[in-house]
Amino acid sequence: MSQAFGTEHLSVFYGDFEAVKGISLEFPAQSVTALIGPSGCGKSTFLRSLNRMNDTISQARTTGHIWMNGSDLNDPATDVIKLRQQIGMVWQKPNPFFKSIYNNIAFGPRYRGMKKKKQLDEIVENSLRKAALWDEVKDRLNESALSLSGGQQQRLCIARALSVNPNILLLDEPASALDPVSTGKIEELISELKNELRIVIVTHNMQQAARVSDYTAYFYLGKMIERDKTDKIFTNPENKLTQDYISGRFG
Amino acid sequence: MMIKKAKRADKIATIVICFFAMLIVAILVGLLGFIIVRGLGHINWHFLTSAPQMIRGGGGIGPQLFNSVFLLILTLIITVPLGWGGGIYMAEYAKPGKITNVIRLVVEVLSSFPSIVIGLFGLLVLVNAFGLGFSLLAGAMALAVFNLPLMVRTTEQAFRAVPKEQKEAGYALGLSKWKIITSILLPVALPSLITGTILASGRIFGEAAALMFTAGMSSPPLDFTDWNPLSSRSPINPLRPAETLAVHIWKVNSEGLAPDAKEIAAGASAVLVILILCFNLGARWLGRVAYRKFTAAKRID
Amino acid sequence: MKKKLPFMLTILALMLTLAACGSNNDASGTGGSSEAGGETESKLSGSVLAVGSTAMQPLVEQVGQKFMADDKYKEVTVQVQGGGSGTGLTQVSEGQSDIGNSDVFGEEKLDADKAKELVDHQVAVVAMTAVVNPGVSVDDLTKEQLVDIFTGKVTNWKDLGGEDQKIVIVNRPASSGTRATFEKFALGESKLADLEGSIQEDSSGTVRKLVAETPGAIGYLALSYLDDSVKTVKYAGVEATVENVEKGEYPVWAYQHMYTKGEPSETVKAFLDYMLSPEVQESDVVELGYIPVSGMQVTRDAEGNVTQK
Amino acid sequence: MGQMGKSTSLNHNDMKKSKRREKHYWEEWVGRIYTSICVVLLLVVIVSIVFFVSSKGLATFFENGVSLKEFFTGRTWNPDESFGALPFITGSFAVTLLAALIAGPLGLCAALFMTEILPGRGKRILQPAVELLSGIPSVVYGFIGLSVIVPFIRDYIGGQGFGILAGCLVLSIMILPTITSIMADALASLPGGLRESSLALGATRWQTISRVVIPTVLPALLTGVVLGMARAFGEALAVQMVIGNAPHVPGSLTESAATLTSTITLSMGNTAMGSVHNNALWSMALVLLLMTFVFVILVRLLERRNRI
Repeated sequence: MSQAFGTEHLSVFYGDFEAVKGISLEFPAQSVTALIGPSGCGKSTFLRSLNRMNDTISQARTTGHIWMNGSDLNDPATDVIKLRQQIGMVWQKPNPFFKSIYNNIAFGPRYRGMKKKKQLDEIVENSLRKAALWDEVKDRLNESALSLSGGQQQRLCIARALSVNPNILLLDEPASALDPVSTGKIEELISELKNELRIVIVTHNMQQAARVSDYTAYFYLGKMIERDKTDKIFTNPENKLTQDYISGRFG
Repeated sequence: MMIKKAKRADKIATIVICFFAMLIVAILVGLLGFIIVRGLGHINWHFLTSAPQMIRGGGGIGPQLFNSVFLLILTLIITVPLGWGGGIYMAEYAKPGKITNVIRLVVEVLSSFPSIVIGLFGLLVLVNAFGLGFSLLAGAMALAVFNLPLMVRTTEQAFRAVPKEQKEAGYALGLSKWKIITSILLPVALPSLITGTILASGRIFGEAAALMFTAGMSSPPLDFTDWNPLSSRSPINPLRPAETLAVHIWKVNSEGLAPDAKEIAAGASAVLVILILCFNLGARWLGRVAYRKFTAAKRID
Repeated sequence: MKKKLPFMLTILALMLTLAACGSNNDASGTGGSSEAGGETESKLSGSVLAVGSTAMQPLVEQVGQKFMADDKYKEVTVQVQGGGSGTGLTQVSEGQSDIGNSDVFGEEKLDADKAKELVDHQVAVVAMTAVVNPGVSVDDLTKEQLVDIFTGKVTNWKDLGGEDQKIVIVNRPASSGTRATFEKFALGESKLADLEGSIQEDSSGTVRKLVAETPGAIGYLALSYLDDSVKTVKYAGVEATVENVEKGEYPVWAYQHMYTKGEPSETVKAFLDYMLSPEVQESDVVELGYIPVSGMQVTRDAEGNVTQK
Repeated sequence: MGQMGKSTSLNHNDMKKSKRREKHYWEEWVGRIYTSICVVLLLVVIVSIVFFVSSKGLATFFENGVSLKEFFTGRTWNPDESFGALPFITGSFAVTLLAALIAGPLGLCAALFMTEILPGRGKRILQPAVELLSGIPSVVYGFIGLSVIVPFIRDYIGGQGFGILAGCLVLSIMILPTITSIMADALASLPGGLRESSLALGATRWQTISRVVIPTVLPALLTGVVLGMARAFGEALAVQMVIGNAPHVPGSLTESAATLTSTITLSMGNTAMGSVHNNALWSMALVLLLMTFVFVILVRLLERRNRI
């Protein structure tokens, strides 16, 4: 399962404004990479270009390469939909479908041709267990997903992403809209999932980055300043800019 | 001294605003009261079901009522797919820019076209050029043209009102855009779509100018037992002429020879207004119920 | 370009369908029944489409329903549309309908060559009389007095022997056949200008309602629309009765024309003959306030010169 | 805890667009074609209406030789002789402007009542009332006008009862819903903070409304009025019944007049297709069409200035 996944000189332009400037970053297998930096530094834009979600914004343009074991995901010939089926994504604001809990999870597999009920039930249970939500919802699977709390909804979104068995999971500030208890549950979840799939997480919360990630990259004004093992970054980073940000002198 | 003057001005303004607001309610109650009271006396089962009479009294509006409802169904069959399709294009597929603005401008122009112009266009194109003759189909297509802009606009607004995150979630799950539109966005937009469609039906039901030259001003005797759509006597043959309730009101009040023409017109107007009342209240109630069903969660926003 | 392809494709497909529809209209346009069974009268089938004058619509529609109810013509459907004499004449001359109902001669509306193609079937006579608001005391007007009123020379009833009351004219629009007939035969004028402040309504029902409600109002109505809400006025001493019209003493009348383009097809001919049959002329025509053509002792042609039958 | 089948390894060709199209490719294609058809059909219909109306409308000037000057400035309308359509154009404008003058303030009061004075209960009373007004068909409005408004004007205000006054009264009730709902939306879309800050400065509610609320949403309010006028300009049946239909510039508001739509409704049926009179009526329909464009462009200009 150890396939190379990383970017090479990746840039993202909104019209003629270059939000992300030529970033090359490699994501090792079974690891969590955290992207930190002041708001507006392009870390979320970078994350969104990995599964080409920027394509849905009409004026955005992505150049450079995203290598996934030899094939460049950014190549126009790549089938974007097949690509996105390999990469799951979760946002800051939980966005479950306006459907029941069961259907939220079963929607992906059913779309991919999984018709047998028994198999679907198994996937739903499997995904909810992985998202540590199974015990809380196992007897009200047919209730509307909107009846769950914020933390539960976010874990439901994670379960939904896992239901199609992606290889990579992108998290865009998954816990910043949640209470501390739910945030704790999400962080536990991330560290458990990492042995199954590669995780890239964007966060404002440096303690969270330190707790969950193996590698950390510091972004500033669209450029990647420094990328290293997490404890290296948070004890003595090479670059002075990273040092200032970590010690909270600015940003 | 200045404050007292300002306070007095505020009081006067409030009174004036409340007066005019109540005046509008009074106008409405007066109008509805006038129409319904004047017509109610004449409405009975016989009136609602029997065929109209040329000279003798006691004519009914049976066929006309059926024509109005059947024409509404035909029009919706044409308008809903086209209107929803057009609305989805404008909301989801149209790239913001010159062309989309031009399309939106042109659609808006069509929405304020006088219906008499659309009726005449129907006569020229649908009745004569397309050879449909005076028929329900020609009338339904003319009404569809008259109603499409409204449907496109309500659909576009309904789809734009769906939270953007739903679409993002769909994309990230690797769904095609059309799957996202039909299975994720549509169910959420459905309540306001249905309300918009029902309100549009109210307008279709009350339309007369566009129909005079397309669906015609007379309807052959209907044989309610014969349901094969091809025979010209059957009620559901879309190629037969059909005078709707609104057109009948116009015709009876202008050319009516029957002694009770005035009462027939009053009764028909009352029936028409009552039905439109049900449309409006139904749309409002359905919208509330659907909205409550959807956001069943305790989420109070 | 890939994105534009579906868009282009749909435009092309649409053009084709539009063209296809456009071309086949002449095929199905002629409503006339071509497959009329030849053997016996009773085998007739197909449809008859009559379009035109709203004034004639009640009569033709009632006779149509009786025609369809008659088991000899059970297979035939008669469809009567309104729209006005102009629409009727245009639709029949363009072959869009089998019969064009008109209350004026074709020559008055269509240009000469088109009018020549039409075959006239005069099915009834409609007489018109001037009516006034019941509050007006005048009950007899000479031709000159009527001309003075409708040309605006006289504007108050006291100049015509009535009370001091302003005259309110309730007229028809310039394009209406009823008005053309009234102006031609009651006033001996043609194409009178519309007067300032005159009210115009195309439908007889509304004219009757307005004359009945507006003090000092004068208008003109077909006999079939007369009721006690309006007061009829004698035309130079002659009462507008059926006998006077038939004898030719009361000149203000016009034929109800049912035009066909060339000789009518069999089914259409059957309907027109049925229309002229005594069974219709004596009952429906009279019942609806028209005068049977058979009863007329005088005839009149498009130019208006009367000949004793 | 079985895995849902071995996760497919991501080899190169797997990601390329395989020749045999995937299900989602066809889905996408169907979606794009279907929606494109709908929009293309809509545009074709609009273009053909404009084409038909203008081809017949312009025939008056090109084939029948009626001069544009006579049509737009001539005051006498006597078909086959003179085709001065000025009386109808003035009639249409007069009725529309007066209706807007009545319905505008009335609509503003209703909108203010719903959003400022009594937001909760006010909205529940007035909103359905206004929507029901828009539900009543124009045929019924016409007959109410004929049997209530015209006699009322004739008895209490004098004149014939018919005319511009009757027309604009009927029209103002008909366009009231359009104006009120657009104004209410505009007022509701105002950022809340604006009101609170003005009230916090000690301004009375009316000062807040007149000095803060209305000026900021003025363009949107005017949009409502313009759309109302567009609807009034195109109304046919209801106006024809109460306007009197005399083809002259009326001397007073209560004298029989005529509008473009009333004349079209009255005579289109009686004139033979292709005759000069018929073409002149189509020219009037063309004027109606052009006015619709003018109104919509006016709304666009207003919307551009309404950048809150």
